[in-house]
Amino acid sequence: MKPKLALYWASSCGGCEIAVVDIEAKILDVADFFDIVFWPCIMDFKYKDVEAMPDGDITLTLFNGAIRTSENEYLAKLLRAKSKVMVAFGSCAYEGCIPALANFYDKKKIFECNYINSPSLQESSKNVFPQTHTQMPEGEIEIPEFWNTVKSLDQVVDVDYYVPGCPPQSTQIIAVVEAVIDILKNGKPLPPKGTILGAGEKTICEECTRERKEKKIKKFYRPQEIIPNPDECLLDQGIVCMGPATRSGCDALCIKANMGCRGCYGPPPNVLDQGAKMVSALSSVIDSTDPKEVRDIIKTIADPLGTFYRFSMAHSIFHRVQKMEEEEK
Amino acid sequence: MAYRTYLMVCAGTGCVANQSIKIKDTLIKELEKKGLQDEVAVVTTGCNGFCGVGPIMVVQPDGIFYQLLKSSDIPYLVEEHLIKGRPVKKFMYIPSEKEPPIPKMSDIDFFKKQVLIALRNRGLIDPEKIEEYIARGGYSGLAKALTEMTPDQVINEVKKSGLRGRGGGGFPTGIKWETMKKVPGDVRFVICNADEGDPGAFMDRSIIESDPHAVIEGMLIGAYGMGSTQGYVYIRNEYPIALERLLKAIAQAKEYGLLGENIFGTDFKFDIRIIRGAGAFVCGESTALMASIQGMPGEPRAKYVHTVEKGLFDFPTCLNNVETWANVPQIIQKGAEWFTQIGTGDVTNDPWGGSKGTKVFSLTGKVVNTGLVEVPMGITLREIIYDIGGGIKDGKKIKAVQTGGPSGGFIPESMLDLPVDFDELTKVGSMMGSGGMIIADEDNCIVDMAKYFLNFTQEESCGKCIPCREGTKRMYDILENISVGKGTEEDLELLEDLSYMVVESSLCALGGSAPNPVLTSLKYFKDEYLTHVREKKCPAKACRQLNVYTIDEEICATVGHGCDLCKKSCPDFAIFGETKKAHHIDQMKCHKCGACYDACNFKAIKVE
Amino acid sequence: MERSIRMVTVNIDGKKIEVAEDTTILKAAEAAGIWIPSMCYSDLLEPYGVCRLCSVEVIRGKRSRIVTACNYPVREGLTVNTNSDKVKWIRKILMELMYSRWPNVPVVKEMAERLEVTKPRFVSLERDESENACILCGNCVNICRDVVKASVLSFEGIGIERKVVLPFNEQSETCISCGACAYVCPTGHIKIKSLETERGALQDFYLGPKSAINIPTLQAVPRVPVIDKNSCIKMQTGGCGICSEFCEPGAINYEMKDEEVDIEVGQILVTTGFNLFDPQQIPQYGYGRLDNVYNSLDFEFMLNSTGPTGGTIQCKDGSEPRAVGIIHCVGSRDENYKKYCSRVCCMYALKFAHLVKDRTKAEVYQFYIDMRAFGKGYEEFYKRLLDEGVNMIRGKVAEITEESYNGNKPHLLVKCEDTLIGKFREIPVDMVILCPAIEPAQDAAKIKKILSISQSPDKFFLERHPKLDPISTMTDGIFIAGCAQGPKDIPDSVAQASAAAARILSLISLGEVSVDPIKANVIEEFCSGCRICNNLCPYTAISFLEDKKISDINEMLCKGCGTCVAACPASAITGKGFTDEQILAELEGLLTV
Amino acid sequence: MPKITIADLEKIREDTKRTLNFRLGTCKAKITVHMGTCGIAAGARDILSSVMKEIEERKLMDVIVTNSGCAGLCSKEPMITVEMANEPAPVKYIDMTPAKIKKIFDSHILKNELVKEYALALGSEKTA
Amino acid sequence: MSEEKKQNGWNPKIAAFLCNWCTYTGADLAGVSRLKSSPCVRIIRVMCSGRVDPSFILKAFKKGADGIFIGGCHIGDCHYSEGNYKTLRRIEFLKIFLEDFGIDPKRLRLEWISASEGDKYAATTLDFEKQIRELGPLTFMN
Repeated sequence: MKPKLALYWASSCGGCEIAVVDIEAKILDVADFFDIVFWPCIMDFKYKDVEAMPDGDITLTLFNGAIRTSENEYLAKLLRAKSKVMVAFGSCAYEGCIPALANFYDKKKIFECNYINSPSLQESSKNVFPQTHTQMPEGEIEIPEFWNTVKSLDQVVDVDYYVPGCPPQSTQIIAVVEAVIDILKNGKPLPPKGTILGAGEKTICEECTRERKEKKIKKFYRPQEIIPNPDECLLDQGIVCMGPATRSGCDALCIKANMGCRGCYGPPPNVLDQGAKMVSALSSVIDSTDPKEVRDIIKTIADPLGTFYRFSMAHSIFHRVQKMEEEEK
Repeated sequence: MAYRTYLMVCAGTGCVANQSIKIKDTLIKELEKKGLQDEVAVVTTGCNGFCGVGPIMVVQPDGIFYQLLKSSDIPYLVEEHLIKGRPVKKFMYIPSEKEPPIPKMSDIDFFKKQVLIALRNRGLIDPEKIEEYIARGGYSGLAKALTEMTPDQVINEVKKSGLRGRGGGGFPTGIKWETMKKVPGDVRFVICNADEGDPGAFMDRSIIESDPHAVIEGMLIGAYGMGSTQGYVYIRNEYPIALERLLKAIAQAKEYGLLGENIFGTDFKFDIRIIRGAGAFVCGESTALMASIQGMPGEPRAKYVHTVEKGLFDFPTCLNNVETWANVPQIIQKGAEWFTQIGTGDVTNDPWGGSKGTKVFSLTGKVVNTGLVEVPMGITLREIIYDIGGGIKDGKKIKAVQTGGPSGGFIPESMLDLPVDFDELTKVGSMMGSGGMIIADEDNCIVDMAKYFLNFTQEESCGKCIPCREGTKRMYDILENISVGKGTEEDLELLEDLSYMVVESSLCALGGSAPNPVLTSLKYFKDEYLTHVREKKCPAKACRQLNVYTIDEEICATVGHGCDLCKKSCPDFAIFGETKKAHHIDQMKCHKCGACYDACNFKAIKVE
Repeated sequence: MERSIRMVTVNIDGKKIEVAEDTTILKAAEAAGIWIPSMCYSDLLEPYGVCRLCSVEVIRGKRSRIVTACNYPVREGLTVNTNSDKVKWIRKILMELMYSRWPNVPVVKEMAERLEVTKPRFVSLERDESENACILCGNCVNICRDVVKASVLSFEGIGIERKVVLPFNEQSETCISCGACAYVCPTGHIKIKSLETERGALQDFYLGPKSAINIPTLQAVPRVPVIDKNSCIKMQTGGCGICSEFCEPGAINYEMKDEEVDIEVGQILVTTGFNLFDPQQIPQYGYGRLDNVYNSLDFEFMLNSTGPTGGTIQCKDGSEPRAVGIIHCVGSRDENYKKYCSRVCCMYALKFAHLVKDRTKAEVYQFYIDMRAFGKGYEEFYKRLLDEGVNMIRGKVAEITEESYNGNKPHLLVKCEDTLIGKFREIPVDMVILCPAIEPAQDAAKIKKILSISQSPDKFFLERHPKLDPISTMTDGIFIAGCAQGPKDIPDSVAQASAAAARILSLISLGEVSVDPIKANVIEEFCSGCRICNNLCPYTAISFLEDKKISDINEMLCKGCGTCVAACPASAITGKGFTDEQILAELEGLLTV
Repeated sequence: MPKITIADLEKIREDTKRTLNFRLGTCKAKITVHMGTCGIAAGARDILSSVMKEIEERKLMDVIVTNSGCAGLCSKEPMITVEMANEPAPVKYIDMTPAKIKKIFDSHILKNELVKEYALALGSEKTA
Repeated sequence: MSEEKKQNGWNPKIAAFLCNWCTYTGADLAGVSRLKSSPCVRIIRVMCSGRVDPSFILKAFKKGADGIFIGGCHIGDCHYSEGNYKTLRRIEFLKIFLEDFGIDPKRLRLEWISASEGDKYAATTLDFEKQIRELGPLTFMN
C-alpha cells in the first residue's frame, strides 16, 4: 500500500502550492509513490473524509499557510491528529510570513480597515462585520472566526519538520521529496524532530557571490535610491539586506536580482529572533559614535520592524506588535 | 594621369597672410567646375621671396608669374589662361607705369639677379612632400657624405668651401666643426638656430617654410661629420607654418629612414628634436639659446669656454643657423670648388680670407620691391637696391642702408658700391648680421632710426649685465632727449662714450653690438645729430617734437575752403578757424602730434 | 676624472704670479694682492659676471681684449692689465650707471667713492624706492637655484624691468627659509623677517638660533650631532651638502631616513612620559608675554652649567635678580585646568629656592597651596629651606604684572592672597619661576589606540588596578610605568619601572602565558563571512579568512568582551563563559522568581 | 618602416621627374594646343586630351603641353604647334585628329621627323 | 489589570545587564557603601555592555521584565576601548524598535556608570524603578 500524502493550505497566498507543482516531472514521482488523500487546492476532498480517517493514517502532511482563523486552527489540529509526520511547509506555516504582518494591528483595527474604511466598500455594506454564525432562511451559516493574532503552525500544533521559503525553492522541494521517498522506501531513520528541511545551516551570505568588505555604514539606502554595484555586498553599499541573518537555501535569489535579501528563509540556526539580530548587526556597523547621528542614520532605514520581520513576525520573540501603553490609557 | 599645368601657389607666411590659402581653395573649386581637375594641379609652395606683391602664383610649365591676386579674380584667370590659353596681363608684374607687364618670372629683375642656393627649391616644390625634395636632388648630398666620404672629408669639404656662419658672426663653419670634432667625448649635439629675432628679417623662416628638408639634410651631414647623434632645432613659436612644415618634414624623414638609426644602411644614426622658443630676442644668442633648451632662463653666459667644447648640458655643441645648414647639402653635393666660385676673396688658405656663396637678405624699407633675395657675396649694395629692389620708392633720394638688423649699422649713400660680404660690412661699422637690409630715404631721420633700434635692443636686453641693461637704456634716453630737443652736445659725447663702453664690456654679442646703429649714425651722420641738438630741428621732419606745424592760410581758404578736417583731428584743440575760412594753429597748445598733417587733404599744413 | 693641477705663470700688472691653471684672474690677482673691484662676486657661487666692474684687459700679442676677471680662466703666459686707462674708463662709466640708479645704496656709494665717481653724468634714477637696494647681481637667485636647489627666487622681466621676485610675488611654500639669499646679498637688500618666536612654542630646550647640525640635548645619549631635517638645505632641496665635504671620516649620511622597524615582541612596557603644561594657558601669569617669567624647565636650563648662562641665575638684561618668586601648582590642582596634583613640583620648587639662595643674594618667595613634602627626607629638606630664610606664602597667585617705579627698570609684581594672614599681598620680584602641571604626553591618545590600552579620565594610561596592579594594563603583556601612568617623581618612577621590568622578566622566564578563558570564537559551520564583525574588535582579533570566506578570531588577541558575539547576525560567534544559552538561562532564572 | 637606400632615392627622383620638369620648364618638346573659341569649337579639347594621352602612354618625361589662344587661322583648327628643343623653329600642324596626333608623336616628337602632310608651315612665331 | 497589580503591592521586575568592569563594580561599590539601590533589579553580569544582544532584551521583556537596565563604562573609558559605543548604537536602535513594537522605550535604560560611581548606580536604579512603577507592568497581547 502506498504511503498517504496530504497537502493543505491554511492562510496563505497559494504560492507554496504552485511551488509544489513547479517541481515539474517530479510531481509524477510524487503521484506515483504517494496516495494523495487530501489536497483541496487540486482536488475535491471533504473535511469529513479526513475526519473519518483513523489517527495517524496519513503518512505525511505538508501544511502550508499561517493560522489566521479558527478553521485554520481546526484543520491544523485535525491533520496533526491524522498524520504521522506533520511538516510546516513554507514560511507562512513556519514563521507566519506575510500574513503575520497583520500582527502589527489587532483584529479591531483590521476590521475597521476592511469593513469601515476600505474605499472599495459600498455605503450599504459598510459597518457590516463578519459573524461566525448567521441565521439564513436556508439554515445557519457558519464561517470561521478571525483570530486576533496570526500564528505559525507550531504555535498551535506539534510540528515535526519545517520547510522554509516563500515559497520554498522548487529545487529544495525536489530534494525534500526525494529524501522523503528515500526514507519511506528504504526504511531509513527519520531526521530528528524539528529539523529544518530544504535549507542550509549557514546564512545567505554563504550563497552570495558579491565581494564583501569590512562594513561601515553612514546612510542606509532604499533600493530605489541608488543603483547598486552588482559585484559588491549590498550592505556595504548601504542597502538593507537581510542576508546575514537569514538561513541559506534559496541560492541568494533576490540578491542576484540586485535586491537586498528579504529574509524569507527565516533566521539561521541558533538565532532566536531575526529582527533583533539585524538590529544588533546593523547597529554594530553604523559608522558613528554620536548618539544623534546614530539616530539619524537609523532613521534612514524605512520601517525597520516591517523590514526585519517581513517573514518572521509570528515566530519572533514578541509574536506581534503590542498596543502602545498610551493608547491603552 | 599626369597634369599638363601646375599652378604653384605661394604659401609662405606673407602670402598666407594675404589669403593665398583662400586663393588655392578657390582655384581648386574653379578647376573642378570647369572639369580641369585632372589636367591642372594646384601646388602650394614655400615663400618665393617677393612678398611685397603677394599673393603670388606661378603657372608652370609656362612660367607665368601672377601677383596681387584676389580670390574674385580666379574664375576669370582660369577661364582665360587655363582654358583659352591667354595669360592674363592685368595680374602680371609691372616694373613701372611706363613699362609693359612682364609675364615670366625669370624675366623679372627681382628674380633675375638672384643666385639661389639656400632657396633653390623655393616655389618649385611642395615643401610638405619629401619626394619632391628628393626629386630635386635632395638627400643625395647626405648619401654622398655617408657612402663616399669620411667624416673628416666632410668637414674638410665644408672648410674648403669657405662657408661662414650665416647667423651674423660669419665664423667659418668648417673651423667650428673641426674644433668640435677635436673635443673628446661621445655625446655631442648639433643645433639649428631658427630663433630669428631681428625685426623685419625672415630668411630662416622662409627657408624652413619652402625647403625644410634642406635644413634637415644639412644637419644630418654636419652631425655625420662631427659625430653627433642628436640634433635640436630651436624655433620660435611665432613661426607656426615653419614649425608645422618642419615637424612634417621630420616625420617624413623618419618614415623614410633618413632620421633614426642605420641611415642609408650605415651605422650612422641621428635624430632631431624641436624646441619651441618663446620669442625672446636674446635667445638667438647661442649660450642663451642653449640655456633655454636646458630649461633655464634664456640668458647668455660668458663664452670664455666655447660652446663647441662645453655647450648644451655641458657637452660639445655645434650651433649653426638655418641658412648655414641649408647651404651644406649643396656644398657636399656639388663640391667645395663649385661653392668657392661664388663670392669674394680667397679661402684656400685662410678661411677668414673671403666670403663665399650667397646670402639671403630681407630687403625692406623705402625700396620698390621688398622681399627676400638671395644674392651672391660680393654683389654691391647698389645692385641690390636698384637692380633687384627696383630703386627707392616714389623717386626719393636714398639716405642710408641699415644692414644686420638692430645690431648692425648704417651705411651712407656714398658707400653704396661696397661689395656685400662679411668683412667689408664690418669694416664700415655695420655687419652682415642675419641679413636684414633696411633702406632709408631722405624722409627718414637718422636719430629716429637709431632710437628705434635702441628701443628694440634695450627692450630685448635680458637685463643680466649692467652695460647692456643700464647702458642701452641710458643710450635710448639720450636719443629720446635729442629727438625731443632736449639734447646737448655733451650728450652726444656721453652717448659715444657710453656706446663704446657698452661694446667693450657687455657680456654677450647682443649688448656688444647694440650700440652699432648709434655709432655708425654718429660716424656718418654727425651733422644730422648736430642739427638736432644745436638748432633743435629734424631735417627729415621725422622727429615730430622738433617740428613746427603751420597752416598755409591761402591754400586752406582757397583750395580747402576751410574744411575743418584738421580742426576735428587735433587732440589738443589747438586749431582755430571758422568753417570755409582759413585755419591756424595755436603753437602754444600744439603738441606736435602731426594728426592735422595727416588729416589735411590739400597739403595746407606745412612742417618746418 | 682625476686631473693633475698644472701651475701656470701669469703676468698681472707686471707681477709674475704662479697659480693653478684655470684659476680665475680675480683669484689670481687676489693672491698677488691686487684689488679688482667687484659688486656681484661671491665665493659661494659660480661667477655670474653681471656687474662687469671686474673688467680687465687681457693682452695677447698686440691684441688686447676686455674680459671679466671673475670668470676668465688663466692660461700659461697670460698678461693682464687690471688698471689700464681703458679698464678705468669702463669701470668709471659702469659705476656712473650704477651710482645713478642706486644713489642711496651704501655699498654702491662706497664703491663709487673708491672708483672716484662722485657725480655721475646720468640723471639719478630715484624712481626706485629708496628701500630698493637690489642691484640685480643675481646672487640670491643663483644660490637659491644652484646651491640650495630650492629655486624659489627668480628674475622676472627683461631689460630694465628685470627684478628679483618670488613665484607669483607671493611667499612661496618652496622657500625653506634658509636665509642663503640674504647671506649672499651684497647690499643687504634681502632681509629675513624674523618669525616671532613664541616662548611657548620653544621645543627641545631651544633657546636661541641653532645650526641645522646640532646635538639635540645636552644630555643626549649617544652624544653625537644630528641633522635637523627641517632646516637642512640638503634634506629639503638636495642642494648644499657642504658638511659632507667637510667631514673627513665621511660620517655624514643624507640617505639615512626615519624608518619603521618591525620588531616582534611579546610584551611592551609603556613609559612615554609626560608633557609640561603650557603656562600660556593661564595668561595672567604672563608666561611668554613678560620677560623674566620662566617655567621650571627654562629655569633648569639656566641652572645647567652648560646652559646659556653657564649656570648663573640672571635676568634677561644680565643682572642678578633681587628677588625670585616661585609659583607652585601652575595648572595643577586647578579646577579650570588639571584637577590632580602633579606631585613633583613642591620638591623641585624647594630645590630651586635652595639653588637661588645658594647662587645669588636674592630673596626667594614660594607661593604654594599646600606643601606636599611626603617622601623620604623631603620634609627635612623643607625644614632646612625654612631655616635658610625662604619666604613661604600660602596662597594662589592671582596675577603677575610688570611694574616700574620712578622710572627705574621694570620689575615683576606677584599678586596673591596670603591665606595664612588673610591679607592681599603684592610682592615685587625680578624673576618668576612657574611650576607647571605634569600632563599626559601629547600623543598619549595615539599610543592608546595603537596599543589598545585605556586612559583614565585625566588621560594618563589606566592601570589594571589602582592598588593591586598599578603596572599592568587591561591588555595582557602591556605594562606602564612612570609619568605615563600618572605624575610621579623619579624614585617612584624607578620603582614602578623596576616592578614592571620584573613582571616582564618573570613572564619571559616562565616561557608561557596563561590567558583568560573568556574568549569568543567563530563556529565555522555557521559563519558565512558576512564580515559584519570584522571591524568591531578593538584588539584586531577578528580577521577574515579569504580562502575559507569566513571570519576568524585569534584567541590570543581576544579579550572576551563579547561585542562581536552580540553582533553576529548568524549567531556564529560564541563567547565562552557568556554564551547566549547561558545568559538566556540566567534571564529565565532571574525573571521567573 | 621602409629604410631608404640610395637606389630608392634615384627611383623617387625618376618618378617625380616629369612633374618637376614641367615646373622648371625644361623639356625636349613643347606642344601648344590652340584653344581659342574657334579651336574649341573645332574640337581642340579632344586634341588636348589625346596629346595628354599620348604622353601618358609613352611615358614621356620631357614633353610639355600648353594651350594658347586663337592662332588666327580659324579655318584650319584644331591646330597645334610643336616646338622641339633641338630645332630652331616651331612647326604648326593643322586639322588635327587623334590619329594624326599619334602620327606626329611617332615621327616628329620621337624621331625628329617632321610630318609634312599635316604641317601648315615652318617657322611661325615662337611661343617662348 | 495593571492597576490592580499596582495596588496589590506589585513589584516591577527589572533585568539589568551590567558591564563587569564599571557598572557591575559600581553596583558592588554601592553595596559595599551601604547605599540603597533598587531591590527590583536583577543583575546579569556581562564582560562588556557590548555583549548585550538585543535578543536578550526582547526575551527579557517577554519573560516578564518590566524594565531593562543596561550599565556600561563611560564613553571613552570602556575597558575594551569602544565596546560601549556599540551598545550605545544598539540601544538607540532598539528604542526605536521597541516603540514600533508598541513598548514604551522608557522601559529600556542605558546608563554609563563607572566603577567608582556606586552612588550613581544607587540613584539611577531607584529612579528607574520609580519610572517603571509609573509605567506599570508590561503585559503582552495574544
